[in-house]
Amino acid sequence: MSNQLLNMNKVVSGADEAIRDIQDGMTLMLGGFGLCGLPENCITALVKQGRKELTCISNNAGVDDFGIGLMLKQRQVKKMISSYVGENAEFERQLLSGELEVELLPQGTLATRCMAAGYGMPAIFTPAGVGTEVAEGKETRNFNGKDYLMEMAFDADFAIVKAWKGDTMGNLVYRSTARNFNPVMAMAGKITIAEVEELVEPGELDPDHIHTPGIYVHRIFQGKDYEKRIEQRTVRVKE
Amino acid sequence: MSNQLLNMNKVVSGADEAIRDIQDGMTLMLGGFGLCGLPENCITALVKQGRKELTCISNNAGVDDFGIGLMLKQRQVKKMISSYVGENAEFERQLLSGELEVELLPQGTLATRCMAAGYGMPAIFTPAGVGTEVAEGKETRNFNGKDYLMEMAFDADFAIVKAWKGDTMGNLVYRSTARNFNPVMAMAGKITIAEVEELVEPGELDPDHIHTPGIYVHRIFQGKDYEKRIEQRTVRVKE
Amino acid sequence: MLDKTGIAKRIAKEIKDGYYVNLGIGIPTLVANYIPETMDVVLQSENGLLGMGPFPFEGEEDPDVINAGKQTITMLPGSAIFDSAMSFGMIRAKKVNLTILGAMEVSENGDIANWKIPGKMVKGMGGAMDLVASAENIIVAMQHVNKAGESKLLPHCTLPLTGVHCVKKIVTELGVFDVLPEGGFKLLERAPGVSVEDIKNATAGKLIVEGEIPEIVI
Amino acid sequence: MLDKTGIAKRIAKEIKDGYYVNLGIGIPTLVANYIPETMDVVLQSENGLLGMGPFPFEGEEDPDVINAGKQTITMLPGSAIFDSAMSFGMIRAKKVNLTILGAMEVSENGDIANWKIPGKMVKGMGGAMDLVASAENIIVAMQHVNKAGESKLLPHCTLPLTGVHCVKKIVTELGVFDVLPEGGFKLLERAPGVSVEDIKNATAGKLIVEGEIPEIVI
Repeated sequence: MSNQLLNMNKVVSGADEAIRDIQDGMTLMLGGFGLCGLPENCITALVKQGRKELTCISNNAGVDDFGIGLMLKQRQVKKMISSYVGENAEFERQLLSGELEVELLPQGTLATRCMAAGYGMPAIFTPAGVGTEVAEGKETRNFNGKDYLMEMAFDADFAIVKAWKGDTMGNLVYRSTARNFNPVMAMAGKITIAEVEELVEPGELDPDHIHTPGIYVHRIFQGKDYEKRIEQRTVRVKE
Repeated sequence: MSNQLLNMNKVVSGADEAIRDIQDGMTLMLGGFGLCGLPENCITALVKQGRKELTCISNNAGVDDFGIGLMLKQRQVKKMISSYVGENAEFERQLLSGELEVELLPQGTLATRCMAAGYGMPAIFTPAGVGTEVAEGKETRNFNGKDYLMEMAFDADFAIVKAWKGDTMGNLVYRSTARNFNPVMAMAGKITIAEVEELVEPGELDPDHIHTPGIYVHRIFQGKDYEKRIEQRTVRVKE
Repeated sequence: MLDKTGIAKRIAKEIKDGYYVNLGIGIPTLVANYIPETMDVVLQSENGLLGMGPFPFEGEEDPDVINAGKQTITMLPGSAIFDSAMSFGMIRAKKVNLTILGAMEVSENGDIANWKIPGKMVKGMGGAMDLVASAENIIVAMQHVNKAGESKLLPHCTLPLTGVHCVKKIVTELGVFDVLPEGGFKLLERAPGVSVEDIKNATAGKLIVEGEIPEIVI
Repeated sequence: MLDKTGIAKRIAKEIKDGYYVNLGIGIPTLVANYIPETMDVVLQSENGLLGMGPFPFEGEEDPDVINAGKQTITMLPGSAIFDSAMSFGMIRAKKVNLTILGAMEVSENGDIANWKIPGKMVKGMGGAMDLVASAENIIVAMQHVNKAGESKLLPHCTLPLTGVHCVKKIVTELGVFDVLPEGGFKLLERAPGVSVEDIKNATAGKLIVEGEIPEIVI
């Protein structure tokens, strides 16, 4: 064994470099649930870059002034593939005017179609949506007396995710419910970009605690100025 | 919110109690790869309990005097479903004499059929085994120009796994490559039994580092006298 | 008649010790407040958490710790975090014992509609279709009639479906109903001050009334 | 003629900077010793490890740290552990750039047989079927002829197959061969002291020789 130290360096200078080769018309996966665990730096860079006709696979569509909402405002998005797109007036306007195409999928179907891509499975079966309009045009198949829809693995040009910590080899660790769709999307991109709150050297992350092995990640950088906006601030009063 | 402290106690006294209701003819999944990450206490208890006609789903079949080899010696196993069964003379004897039935599957197929059960997916597609005798009797399907076999989720009465640490609610953490098949089998049993080297209270494991959430685990106990036998001791000499 | 709190309290009685429960947005969320202290119940939030706790104290909100309704929450000792694929994996594998959610309509064969009104802005089904298609045990918490005064317990749903043949039980402000496998809403309990006649008048689907119907006790 | 070390050294030249590589048991395992120091290569072990290091020093063996050959190994800084489903997930998703494995037979259309001899005890395919069915880039390291002196590079495999149309390159003690998409073993390099004639005589499948064939440089 010759290589005693792994140094597969995937570090890029920042969001602009990470997304440099995204082109008009591409399909992007964007991690996060609501405004939690969003790749904020990359979204800012995407808005600045100004590519058009993008298809975005993301559980939600952000709000008017945060998250994918910022890209919608600039009319960069041709199509959203999501499970829930509430709380966004500009989104609603574009949808009703026909400027924006939306494909709504059950949340589990969305997640599992990402996982399927990352696990090299061309299709999966799920009962979600059987007997509903989600089933239209899809193959239904009965196993053990229960009907399932066959849903295809996603095919995304880029997956853009946000992790808590990552090392220069692309290994990622997420924090709390900011994990959500990020690991399944990280596995699923032809090119996967990870932005992290803290970038560390190989060996600083415990191998047992890595959520996304670096093999799935192509570019990584330490993001800055995370706003981490809260969508629904709910609290209780100390008694 | 009324319950401020979770206390869903799944602790049993030990291996004997954990496996008490396993019956002749049942299907068991047993975690581990080679002799690494084996549920040693449960295997000892299964040998003592002496149930017969068992179907065992396990990547390997142990060696003559350790692991599932001990159950084979007692002729408790009717059928092994494995990917590799080498290094076991008694196994070979029973197989050649027709006492033991063996179904050999690609290792990834074995793992993914476990995962499918734990993820409520009745079947998965894999290219492994296309054009080989593994494909016999199975549906082949072409996606995007490539052939895949449809493989069914396993249906196991019990999954028996070994983790490093676990809490009383059944949350599990594995150590190094002793993880292997354990998490995917833990998800897949109708009843899942986990033996751990160290049993801790809820809250002692970092929620971000739990590999198997307790919802998948029904019984847990702290095992004892782990031998952790090494199958191939390979070392280098300090220069 | 029950108010929302009453509906939540009555549903809380359906929860058993040791249950893993998924609570939808709205009345179902309130149910968490009425689970008896003596019971060990773990709440699943489909964005990737088992062991959801109460809202944080003011100033202790963590933007990385939210529930499926995007509300800031806390995590109880013994919690586990996982990704969205595993979250719906455990839902599909029926590891979640009980799902409680709201509905716009339920049909007498257990179909449910709760995500889309044609002509209105559609926000999406979120995890609802996965939950109703997978859960063994689904309780619907809803008002018995809509704002126009029309029954929401129908022979057939008129709105786009969320799932078919899945609802097992319904709790409304008027009563508690089993949805029978062979079809029909079987009246189990009446809300205080509500007569069987009142319930018949408010129920468009097939209502089954057998024997004396006790009043709800909460 | 190359010895086993020679075969391993020649295969090491196929590895590129930044590759994730899966090495099978036997000669392929030796390849790890000849990857240039300057190259960043990560070894995947399909039992659930990226970043496999050398054998441990005596006395430092950890029974929880093994490779797919069940040998005690070490983990390099930057390693990651994962379960068997994810391990084969990343293999199927073609994230592993190169797979090197042994074989009993390879056919001129890229079929491989390496797991079963009828009439003999069958130990199983392990992860080989997954690897050959998934990898974009498969190199076979093997002896050119079997113990009976028969060619292992055949028109058709005679043994039960491990995978079809998958082998891209073969390195034997006699030479280096591309397996052409349209069928046939294209001779790329000869081992030192081996003539094209020697190779022709040892190759039962269709051998393609074009122009001057250089000697292997290692």
